[in-house]
Amino acid sequence: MSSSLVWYIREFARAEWIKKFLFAKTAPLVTPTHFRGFPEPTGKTCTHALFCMMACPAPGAIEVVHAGDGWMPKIHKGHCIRCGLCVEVCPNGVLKSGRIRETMGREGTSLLFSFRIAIDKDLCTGCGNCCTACPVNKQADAQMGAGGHSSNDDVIMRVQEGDIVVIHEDKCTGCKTCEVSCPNGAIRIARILEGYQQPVQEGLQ
Amino acid sequence: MRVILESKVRAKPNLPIEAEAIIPRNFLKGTDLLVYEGNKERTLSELFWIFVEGTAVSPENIEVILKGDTSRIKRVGEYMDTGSIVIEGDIGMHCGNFMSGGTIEIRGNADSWLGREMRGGTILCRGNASHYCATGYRGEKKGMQGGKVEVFGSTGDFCAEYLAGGTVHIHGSAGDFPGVEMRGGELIIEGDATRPCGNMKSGSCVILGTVHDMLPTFEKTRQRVLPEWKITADVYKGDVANRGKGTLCVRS
Amino acid sequence: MIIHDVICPFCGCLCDDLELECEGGKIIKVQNGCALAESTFMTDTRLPAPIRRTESGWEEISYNEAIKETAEILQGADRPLLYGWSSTHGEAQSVGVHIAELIGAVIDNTSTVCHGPSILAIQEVGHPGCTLGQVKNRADVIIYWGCNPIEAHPRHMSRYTTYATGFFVPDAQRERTVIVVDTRRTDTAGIADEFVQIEHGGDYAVLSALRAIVRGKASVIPAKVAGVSKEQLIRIAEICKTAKFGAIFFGLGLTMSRGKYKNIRNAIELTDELNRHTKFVISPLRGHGNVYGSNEVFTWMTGYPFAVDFARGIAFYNPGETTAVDILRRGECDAALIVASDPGANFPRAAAAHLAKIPTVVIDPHVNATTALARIHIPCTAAGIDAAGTAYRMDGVPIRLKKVIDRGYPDDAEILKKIYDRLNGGKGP
Amino acid sequence: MTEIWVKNACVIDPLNHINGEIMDIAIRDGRIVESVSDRADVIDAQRCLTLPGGIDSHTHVSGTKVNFGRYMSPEDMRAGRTKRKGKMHVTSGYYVPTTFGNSYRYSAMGYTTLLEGAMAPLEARHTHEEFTATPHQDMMANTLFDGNWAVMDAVREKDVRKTAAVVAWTLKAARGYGIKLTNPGGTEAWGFGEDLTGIHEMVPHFAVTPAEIITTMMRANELLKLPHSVHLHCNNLGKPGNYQTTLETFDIVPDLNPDRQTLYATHVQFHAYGGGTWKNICSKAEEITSSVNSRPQIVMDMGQIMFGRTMTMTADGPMEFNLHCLHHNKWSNHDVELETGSGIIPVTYSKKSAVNCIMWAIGLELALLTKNPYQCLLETDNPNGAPFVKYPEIIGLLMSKRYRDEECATLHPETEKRTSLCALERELNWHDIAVMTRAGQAKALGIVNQGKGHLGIGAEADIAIYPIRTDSVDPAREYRKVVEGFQKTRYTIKRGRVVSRDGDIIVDGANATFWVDAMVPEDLKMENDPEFIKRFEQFYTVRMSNYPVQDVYLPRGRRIETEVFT
Repeated sequence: MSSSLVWYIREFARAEWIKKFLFAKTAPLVTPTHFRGFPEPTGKTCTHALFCMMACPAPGAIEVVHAGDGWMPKIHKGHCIRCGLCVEVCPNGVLKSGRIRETMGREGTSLLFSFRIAIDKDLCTGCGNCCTACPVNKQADAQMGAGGHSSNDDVIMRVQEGDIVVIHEDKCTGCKTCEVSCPNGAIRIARILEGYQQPVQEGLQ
Repeated sequence: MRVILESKVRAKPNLPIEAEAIIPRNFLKGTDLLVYEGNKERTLSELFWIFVEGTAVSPENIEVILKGDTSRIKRVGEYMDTGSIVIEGDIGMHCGNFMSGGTIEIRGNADSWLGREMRGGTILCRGNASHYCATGYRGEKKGMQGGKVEVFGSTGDFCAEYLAGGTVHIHGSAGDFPGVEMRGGELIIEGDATRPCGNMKSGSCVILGTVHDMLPTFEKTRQRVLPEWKITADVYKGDVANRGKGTLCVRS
Repeated sequence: MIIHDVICPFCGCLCDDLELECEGGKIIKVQNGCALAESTFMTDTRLPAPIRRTESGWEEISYNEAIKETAEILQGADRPLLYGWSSTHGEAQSVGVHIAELIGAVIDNTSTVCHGPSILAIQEVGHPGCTLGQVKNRADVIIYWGCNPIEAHPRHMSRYTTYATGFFVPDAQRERTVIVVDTRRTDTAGIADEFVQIEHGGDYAVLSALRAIVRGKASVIPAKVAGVSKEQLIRIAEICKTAKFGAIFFGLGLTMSRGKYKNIRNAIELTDELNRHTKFVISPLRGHGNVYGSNEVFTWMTGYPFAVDFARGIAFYNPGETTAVDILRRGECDAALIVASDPGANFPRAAAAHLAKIPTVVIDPHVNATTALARIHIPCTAAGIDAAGTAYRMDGVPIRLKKVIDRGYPDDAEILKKIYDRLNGGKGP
Repeated sequence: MTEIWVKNACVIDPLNHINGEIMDIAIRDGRIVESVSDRADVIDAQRCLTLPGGIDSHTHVSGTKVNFGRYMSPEDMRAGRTKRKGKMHVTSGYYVPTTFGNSYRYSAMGYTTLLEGAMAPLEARHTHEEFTATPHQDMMANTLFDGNWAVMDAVREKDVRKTAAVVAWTLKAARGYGIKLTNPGGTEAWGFGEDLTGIHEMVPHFAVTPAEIITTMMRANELLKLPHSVHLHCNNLGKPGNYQTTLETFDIVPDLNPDRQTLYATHVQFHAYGGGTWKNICSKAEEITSSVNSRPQIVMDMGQIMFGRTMTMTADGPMEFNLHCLHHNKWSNHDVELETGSGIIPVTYSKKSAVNCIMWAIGLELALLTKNPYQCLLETDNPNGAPFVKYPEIIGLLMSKRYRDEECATLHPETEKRTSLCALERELNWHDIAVMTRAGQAKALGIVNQGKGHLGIGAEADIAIYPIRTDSVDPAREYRKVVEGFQKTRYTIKRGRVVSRDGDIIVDGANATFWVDAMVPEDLKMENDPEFIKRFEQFYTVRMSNYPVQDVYLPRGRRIETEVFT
């Protein structure tokens, strides 16, 4: 035991080894150009559209938080997988990462978000929790938010003939408040993310 | 004087009879009394064979004896203040309500509300008593306030609810919630009980049998030997949910 | 034709914002109503005329004949029972009370089988409550105890509590904490912030423990009470004490489980205790549309909310003795008039069986399980569909039910008045 | 055409300056006329005391909280039970009797007009339903505005016209009669379990003070030309030392109406306490009455308490909770969204309690120290101070120093030290009593021109004939006869029909309900105000169209229309 210990000390105390350890030169770390980095702010104003959060495939990686008077996305680096979807999906160009924005601008690509609201009529009891809780409904019709009576047709959905009927699916922001508030699991929001190409958009420059 | 009332066979035997008129004092002036059968007023003689033996000058010497099917007769002995009543069979509800003196002996079973809001006197029930034995009325703050109720069989639920004074002694078991809302008096249960003395304010309760589902809000204080029952008991104070200062003794 | 702000008469929520589309005396579309409202308005099947049971089956009879025979049955009875009243309007209920008074009957409503125990508890300790709008505008803690509003009162949470925007609670969903207490994981539990699962029959012990904790006597409480950990109880007590406005709603899980009215009493006393720290209210989730109205009408006319016995001319009340189920189970009553309810479906078997033995008359818009036990069934209007009248919401707010269509049936209040007139020798009340 | 000829009546009719004259009264079709034909029914009053029908300007007999008082007290229903008899329905209850019980007993005492003291507009329908089951009296309902959000918003904007518009809309919706403020602002604070401690404290979240609410409402009331004045239950009810709040409140009352008071302060007994705790509570009746004596713009009622069991019920929710914390009996509370609160607890006023004895004495002091009987009306705030069946005893106490002394001898010894009742020699006369129970009440309520409270030609024939001979009874000595006499009329005539004889009801009642339809200029109508509608639909739990009381609830409604203001 003691002999091996001595051997080790001798072996690693050699000047040659120490010199190599301290002065050896390797090439500096460079992020490859094709690599997507952590998203960074571009300085544009966040409108709290939350597309980034909804597109993000990694749980807990991005969150839109209060920043001064406005909002700002915050990246949690331990969770972020640097896929860049948040950068691509943001309608306002709030984030950048590597060459994503340049590429998108050059090639005229973007990501399009939409949501499908699926209601299982067998499970739905028409309690209206989803309609009342829905933040878009609350905005569109304060009365709806205050107790489920719709006074106009601007709401996403409302109770009709004992079931939920979707009127404006296009207005859905995918927050899933309705899903959470449904006691029977009768309502499901599906997120549909499509890539498409079109002539260069100004906002993305 | 002895008044024997033997119930006649009735066309509708399930109809309740309300007979608060049956108290010893009333027989001093004769047997011409009115009772209710369902929603109809009847004379006592329409419903009973009446036999009177001897005479009396004061009500305390009058003994009333009820025979036959008396299980549907309610309010016997209500507001009774003296004399005695003996019921040979079962008796209906509200026997001995508001009683303030005298003795009632029931040789059979008693229906609910035996001795409700009793003030004094003695009720002996040789059989079982149903629910709400020795209790109060809905909404009233005080139940039984004095006297003694002794049941040789078991009782139903809510025995001695709102007990405020006097003694209730159950030789058998009590159902759910005996002594609930108790605020005075003494309750003795020789058999078992479930959830005794919920929300009690004051008074004392002794249980010699097994207690099921003891409530969590009773504070165990000490052990004590109860010489009259020859047992050692755990003494609880409570109900602490209710600023209560009652005593509950349960066999250790 | 579209009728706005229609009141749904089905449950105690009495939602008053429905929109009905009617065409040619029929309702063709219901907007804003839950599934229960939808079926209330859309499936409305009735007998064409009164029917009487004969040796060989049913025969149709005229209204006059039915009324005459009903009056005769009631007139001759020694202990008639008038039961039901919860699904009709106050106007019919008050005629019912007058009949009971006139013939020395027992009159009882469906509280007997739902929130009767709550009433008994309220009679012992009172009722710190409020209208539902107070809860909507202020509450930040909501407790559902032994009830499943999702099934029984579907719109309760979206109209009055959890999800509705309130004046002081603009972001309702985030600002309100919802606690569900039950013996099983109900649908409602699925959307709760905190779910407390109690062993069967343990409600009383848990409520007592919570009261003791709120009073600063946590040291007395054992580590587990009826399956609930002491930690959770302390946490719940803390949520309640630090609430700005708390509301407890309870249902049959509390009223009809072991301990019955003592459970409610304990819950009310917990509310009382919490009011020494903050503002707290408690309310029963009343079932049938106008059951609370029957309590109100009975109370102002007789002094008692249900189970009133007029046998001796005066009004007497003692649940357990004068309640419909008990009277039937003991076989006391010898004639029954059932109005706007279905004891055949929800009474214990022994009680229902007695109804079949005695002459029973049903006055109800719909054929139901009680019809099978009855001698006569008289169809009538359905309050809130083809009859207008007063109903009381579960929180005591009176609302006028609307008549949305006319189907040509007589109002039950009219039928009852005619019965009364016959019983009273042709003189009105 | 029905005619009655009441002859040999000993009439006291203060509004027509008749004081004890023996005269005849002719009645045709419900009104008092000059003369009737010889076919008229004749009633010989045998020189007995004949007064206009009694009026109770502040009582609680109908509506949500009264009924809840009944609902929660089966034990009280065991008292006062009567069977169906002739035209009389079954009755139950002593301090919270059934509607028929209330109506029959008031009728037996000669009362023909009642004002329900507090009605929450949201639950007004309930009050009106009970009114139709209280058949022997004409009814009115004071409508609660103490915590009304729309009112508080308008007050904050210092907009009297808008305040008036909200009041007008709400009164019409509720079919109410006048403005009731119960612990103004305090009931809103109670929404979160708080209370206010003075009239200059801010109502949380609404940035108004009770003083602002009261003054703005008084101005709105007069702008709308409502028949009755603002009807106020002051802040800090039942707290030792509260007389200061009461005096501060009286100080801000302007004199705005030459025909009647500008403020009706109700149950002032509960607001006239000195000291700082229940231990050193004392009477401040002298301070209160000297304030009232110098301010003709204020009318108050006694709020007398009488010993025994009763039920307290008021919209003042926080006060009831405080009371509950002292009594530990049952407690009900019922807050009404956007409008008001309420609380109910049973109490027993006991002669063993110094506090209760002092309260009892204060009520009497108020009546005896107020110089003008038109300014202090006889009430118990039924059933808060005592059930109304105790009124005859109060009349006896006010008319007899000997009766008071005999009662005082049985009370807690502290009573004498902390009140001045024993030193008061005044004994009220028949005329004073007639004012305090009829003329003053009618004048305060503004119903004299509806034919109430007097027996002049054209008046409604509401008449009470008591079995009392004022020429032979000395009330100071024979107070028992006075008490008994006022308990049961020989005849109570309601709108020209004899409804009750010797305490028995002999006909079916046909009461009317008075309500005020206050006119506002077109541009101020709340039903056209988009902001008002929006707020309503969001924060109430009923739709605005389902809120107003439908006419069907007032089968004999009497609409009083006011003149539109500019």
